[in-house]
Amino acid sequence: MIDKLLAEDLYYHMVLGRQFEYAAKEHYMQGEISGFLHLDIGQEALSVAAMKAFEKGDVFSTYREHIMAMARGVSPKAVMAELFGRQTGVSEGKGGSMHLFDPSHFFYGGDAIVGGHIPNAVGCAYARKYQGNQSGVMVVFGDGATNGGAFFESLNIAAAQKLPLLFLCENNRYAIGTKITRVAPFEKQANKAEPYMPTMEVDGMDAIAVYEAVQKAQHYLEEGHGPLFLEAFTCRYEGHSVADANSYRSPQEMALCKQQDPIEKLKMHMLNVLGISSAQLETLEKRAQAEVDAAVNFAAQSPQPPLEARFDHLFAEGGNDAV
Amino acid sequence: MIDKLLAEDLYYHMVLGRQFEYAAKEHYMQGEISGFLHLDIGQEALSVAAMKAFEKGDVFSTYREHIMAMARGVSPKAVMAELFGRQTGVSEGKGGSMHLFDPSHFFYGGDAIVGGHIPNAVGCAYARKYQGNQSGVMVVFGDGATNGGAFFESLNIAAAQKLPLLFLCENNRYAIGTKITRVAPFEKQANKAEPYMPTMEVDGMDAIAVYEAVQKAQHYLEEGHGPLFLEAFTCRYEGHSVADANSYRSPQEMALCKQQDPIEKLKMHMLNVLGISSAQLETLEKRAQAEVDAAVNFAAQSPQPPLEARFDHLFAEGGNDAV
Amino acid sequence: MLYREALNKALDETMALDDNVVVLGEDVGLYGGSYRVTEGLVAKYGETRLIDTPIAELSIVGNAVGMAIGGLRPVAEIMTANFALLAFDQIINHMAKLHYMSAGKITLPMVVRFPQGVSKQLAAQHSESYEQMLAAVPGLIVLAASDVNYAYHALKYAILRDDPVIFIEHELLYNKKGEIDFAAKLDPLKARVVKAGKDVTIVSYLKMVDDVMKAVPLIEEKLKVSCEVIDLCSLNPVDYETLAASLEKTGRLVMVEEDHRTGGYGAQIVSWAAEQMFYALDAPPLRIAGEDIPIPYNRQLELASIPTPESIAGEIITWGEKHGI
Amino acid sequence: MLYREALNKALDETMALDDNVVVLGEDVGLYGGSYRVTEGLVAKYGETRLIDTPIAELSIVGNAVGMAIGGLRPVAEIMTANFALLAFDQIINHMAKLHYMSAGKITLPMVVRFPQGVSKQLAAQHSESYEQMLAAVPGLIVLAASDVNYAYHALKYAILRDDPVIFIEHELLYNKKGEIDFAAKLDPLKARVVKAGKDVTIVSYLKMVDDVMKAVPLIEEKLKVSCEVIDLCSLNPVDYETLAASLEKTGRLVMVEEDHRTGGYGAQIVSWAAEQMFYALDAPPLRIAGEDIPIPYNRQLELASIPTPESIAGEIITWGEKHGI
Ligand SMILES: Cc1ncc(C[n+]2csc(CCOP(=O)(O)OP(=O)(O)O)c2C)c(N)n1
Ligand SMILES: Cc1ncc(C[n+]2csc(CCOP(=O)(O)OP(=O)(O)O)c2C)c(N)n1
Ligand SMILES: [Mg+2]
Ligand SMILES: [Mg+2]
Repeated sequence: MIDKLLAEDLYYHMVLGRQFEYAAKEHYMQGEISGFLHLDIGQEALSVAAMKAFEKGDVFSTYREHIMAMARGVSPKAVMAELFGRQTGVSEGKGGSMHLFDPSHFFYGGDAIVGGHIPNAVGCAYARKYQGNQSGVMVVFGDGATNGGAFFESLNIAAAQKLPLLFLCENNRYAIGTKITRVAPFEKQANKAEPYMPTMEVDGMDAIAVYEAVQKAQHYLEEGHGPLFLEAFTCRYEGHSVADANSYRSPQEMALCKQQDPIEKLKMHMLNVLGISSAQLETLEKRAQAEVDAAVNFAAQSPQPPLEARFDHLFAEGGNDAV
Repeated sequence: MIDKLLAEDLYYHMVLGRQFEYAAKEHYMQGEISGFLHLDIGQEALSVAAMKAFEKGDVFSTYREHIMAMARGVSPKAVMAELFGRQTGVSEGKGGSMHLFDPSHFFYGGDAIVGGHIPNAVGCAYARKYQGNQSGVMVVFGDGATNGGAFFESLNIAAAQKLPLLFLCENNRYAIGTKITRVAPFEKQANKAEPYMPTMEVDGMDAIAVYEAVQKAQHYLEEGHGPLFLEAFTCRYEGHSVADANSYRSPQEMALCKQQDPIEKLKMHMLNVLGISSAQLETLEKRAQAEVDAAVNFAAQSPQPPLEARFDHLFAEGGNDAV
Repeated sequence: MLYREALNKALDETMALDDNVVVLGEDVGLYGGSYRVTEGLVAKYGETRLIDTPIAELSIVGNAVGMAIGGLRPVAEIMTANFALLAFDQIINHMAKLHYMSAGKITLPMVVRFPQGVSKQLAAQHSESYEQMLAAVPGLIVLAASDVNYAYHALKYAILRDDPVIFIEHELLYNKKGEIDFAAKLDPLKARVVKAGKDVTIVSYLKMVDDVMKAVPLIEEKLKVSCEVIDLCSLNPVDYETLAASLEKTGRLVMVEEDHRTGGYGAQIVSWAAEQMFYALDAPPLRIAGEDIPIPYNRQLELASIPTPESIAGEIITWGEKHGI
Repeated sequence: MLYREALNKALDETMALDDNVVVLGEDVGLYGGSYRVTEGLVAKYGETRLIDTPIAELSIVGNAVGMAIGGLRPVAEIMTANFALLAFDQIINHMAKLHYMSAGKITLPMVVRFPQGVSKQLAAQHSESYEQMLAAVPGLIVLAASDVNYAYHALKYAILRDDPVIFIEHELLYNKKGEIDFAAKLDPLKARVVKAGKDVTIVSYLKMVDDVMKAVPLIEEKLKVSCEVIDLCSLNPVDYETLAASLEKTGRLVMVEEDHRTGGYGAQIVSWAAEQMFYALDAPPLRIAGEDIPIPYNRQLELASIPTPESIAGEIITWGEKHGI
């Protein structure tokens, strides 16, 4: 059950996430951030609640991962500084928006190859099982990834080996401009997992539902039953990346999708069911905004990495001298 | 329904196939044939009956394709000469056992990358649909191929595009020494196709059953319903290739599997149901043996390709001069 | 006309000419292509000829191979070269080999378009160049389009030729301006002398041709030399004749490429010159290439990882002074 | 001891040393490996450490990356190099880049074993070599084992090193005999002077080292020279120091490789020599390599497509005579 404290935590991170994304967009427009910037606005419920619920396990994600990384515990400063490409960024300016990694928070990316991280998550789940670690692994991917070989091979292997792996499909129905039903024979991608493992579906715009579903999933993994598939339907409010004009979705479609706003939904629940006051919510919102402002300041004032830093981290052993 | 004439044709090609494979093995031992030689002994029912039933369509197959090529209409001489690496071989000595191609018989390989030909079959099915050709495409692959990304992507695309494509899985339960149930969560690989298309199962050791199933499948394709999956359980009698000692299967398992010999089964049906005399069968057997002997003679007496032939066929246009 | 418009025009004209030409790839249809190369074509030719595929690069190329077997002339688009690694089995084991292995029985008239290179801060998984791998595969024609005119003529040639062609584009060139010379009889397999000169031969291709041209005035001024600039255009086969003629004249070779130095494509050109033009060379050849590191996100680090007009000029001037050129 | 036994021993010892070492691949467990490299190990270490995988190369490497992230030291076997093309995305976009992109936060102690090369009549889809592609990828260590002693020491080194290593084996070497020098402190990143000499430096690696050594007596007799034969051992990084020292002495370079000539790995070595050792070279370098064609099945065509001891001797003698060596 979701108590006040948890609801506040979810709300705080969702608001933080959204403000963070808007700030990132703004600084992209101003030229401080470059490359591909994929905003997660509209999908905060999934990104925050899944991470919070899966606290004990390992997580692998995609290039649309700012909010997830922060919900995992990575500081907004380190994320924003990475977007700015600064030395203080979580990947020291080498990775950028699509490549946030923080093993200290069991967060392993940030991968820019659609579906490419899924086999990595399978391997990590193998390691965890081998080590007798019961918390399991969660891999987050989009509907677009469910058409690629990497995804399918992973379903089969995870099932054959009974690995503690939660497949979390964030189905926002689009891969850039291509609607999922144009390139797959159905809208529900959980169908594809059916031969291999139990599947669940959840409203990805409902933070509490997501939290409960992922929590249930983690228990299932802990009990050693093998992998599980969870599909969450969501909606991204922005274009695929900041460079995408989003012209393939009608205003009507966008309006419909925004009616289910995940932050509003959680807010209503907190006000009406949990009895949290709007003043309390406002406090959280302000704290989030302050954190984002601080992150932007931090990023803007952080140094560029020195040019020689580009030769660092090619190898772990002996640095560059080893080779 | 299978009439006498058709039964005789199937029987002839199955016996021809088996004798051909034994002859190939013998000449491999004598060093006339080299490389990887994958014998199809035990699986003749599937290889012959599926090809005969799918006569009008295009076929893509694997490296275990000698018998299929011959059932398609490629002459045993051209196949044996290819195994011998001779100029007169169906691929002029460039391809060998694993790479028999004959577009004049709508037979497109002969591919040595497990699963690699499946996306090609999908593309060909697209072309056929585009051209308004209703006969469709059949792609044959082993149980081992059903774990690879190429296979899965193909299921999804064929279903999304409603392509006239028959997926024919030859499930002999082994990929080299690995039993399918050790690397997939179930024995029946048709399960994997279930979300995408109708599936059928057939006894791959029963030529008549295979014939009827594939014929039904072709009608289904012709009617424009989209793809179909047919799984045939078979048993290969030999090792994976001539180089494989087959030590991972017990004598009991082998004995059990040989009890269902496809040639014996068809023979019994012909004798007992169709009223064909054993003398007639013997005539067919002798004709097959003569054909195999002739093929071996032809191959042995055929010239080696000239050394300069290795530069031919790099490009279609302008030969080597174009580049 | 823009480079991407020239590509669009080449597609449009060949599609109009031959119903067998079909285009497939991610977002090539309704969306118009992520670099807008296929814009407007779906309206003209419909969804059966502008095929929006799922994100499945292995299948994109694998299906194209099958379409070609089935009699079509597919033009496959890989959204960005890095993703093509997922299709390397189809490109190398199938597309490049089926014609040869079948002794010519199977013919594959097909093109795979490859936007590649370091764009702007796309980081290591979106910034690579694979010509060194692809030009080393027997059975593939590999073309690299550095300007509008070549892009147009070469893409038409690639589509109409009965062989598998890898068609490389650079992501920073899509908005490059230029004119198409419709009257010209351009042979896409021949190298192009972009600028004639007599003292130093600078060989390059794709976007680096522009960067070399920007560097040339400074080099000529500082070293008091005249540079001959050659755009290879076809990376396999290579037009060694044009290179040889230039080296006979200049005696000095500089090879410029954007890709990582170690094992980069330029090594082939320089090693050829060392073997075949040894006695013509008056100075050690110079290779200018990217650093041997994954491309970092930070803009300054990124730019420091690849040749720029400034670094090209700088390296050539230092080299020239050292060797008394 | 055989080469494959030396590899087996290296696996066995590292597995005994460290529970985190696991082996994965097709038929590596119960079957013992298609070239018998993993024979007997499953009996000792069980099926959780000798992992039989499905035929899914992308996953084999992709899972190994994840295992390494999870704290294991995976050794992945690709049955034959050609199939590795299916895993190129994982090798190049993930295995080679995650350490760098994460600024060192992710460490990948892992090995991918690569049996490759022209064996005997396996035809074009089973005969390739990919060192030219892999040695060009920043972030990978690429080793090539030409003999028993190196195979043993280098594989142990590869497994115990905290970085991603591509470990190349040649399919025709598995039954090669040799001794392991257990006392030796071998540095797997250093090139090995197989035979000292003073007139011609012949550089090679993998199986070609043996073929070169077979050719040397004839060359030395015909040309009246003494050859220095160098086995590169590590293809990336390259031990240029050893090469430079040899070239300073001999002034002549021959590079021998089995792979196709155009864009082959040897181009990197020859281009390096042309750039860095130009004034030391007394004759044009010579590259000996395979033909630019897919490998044909027919034995005579196959042999004519790659260097053999006879063709190596022949080419070097012709070259030597032409250049007055
Ligand atoms: C293998 C690969 N192919 C193509 C791309 C280009 N690309 C980046 S994101 C994307 C769409 C992914 O859609 P989806 O998986 O649904 O995730 P979403 O963006 O909706 O979160 C594509 C095609 C890529 N990064 N990797
Ligand atoms: C991509 C790829 N990986 C591995 C191999 C090596 N290999 C050849 S056949 C084979 C087993 C295939 O088994 P299956 O698909 O069941 O076909 P069967 O041999 O039983 O007919 C393997 C692993 C290959 N040829 N291609
Ligand atoms: Mg999506
Ligand atoms: Mg099988």
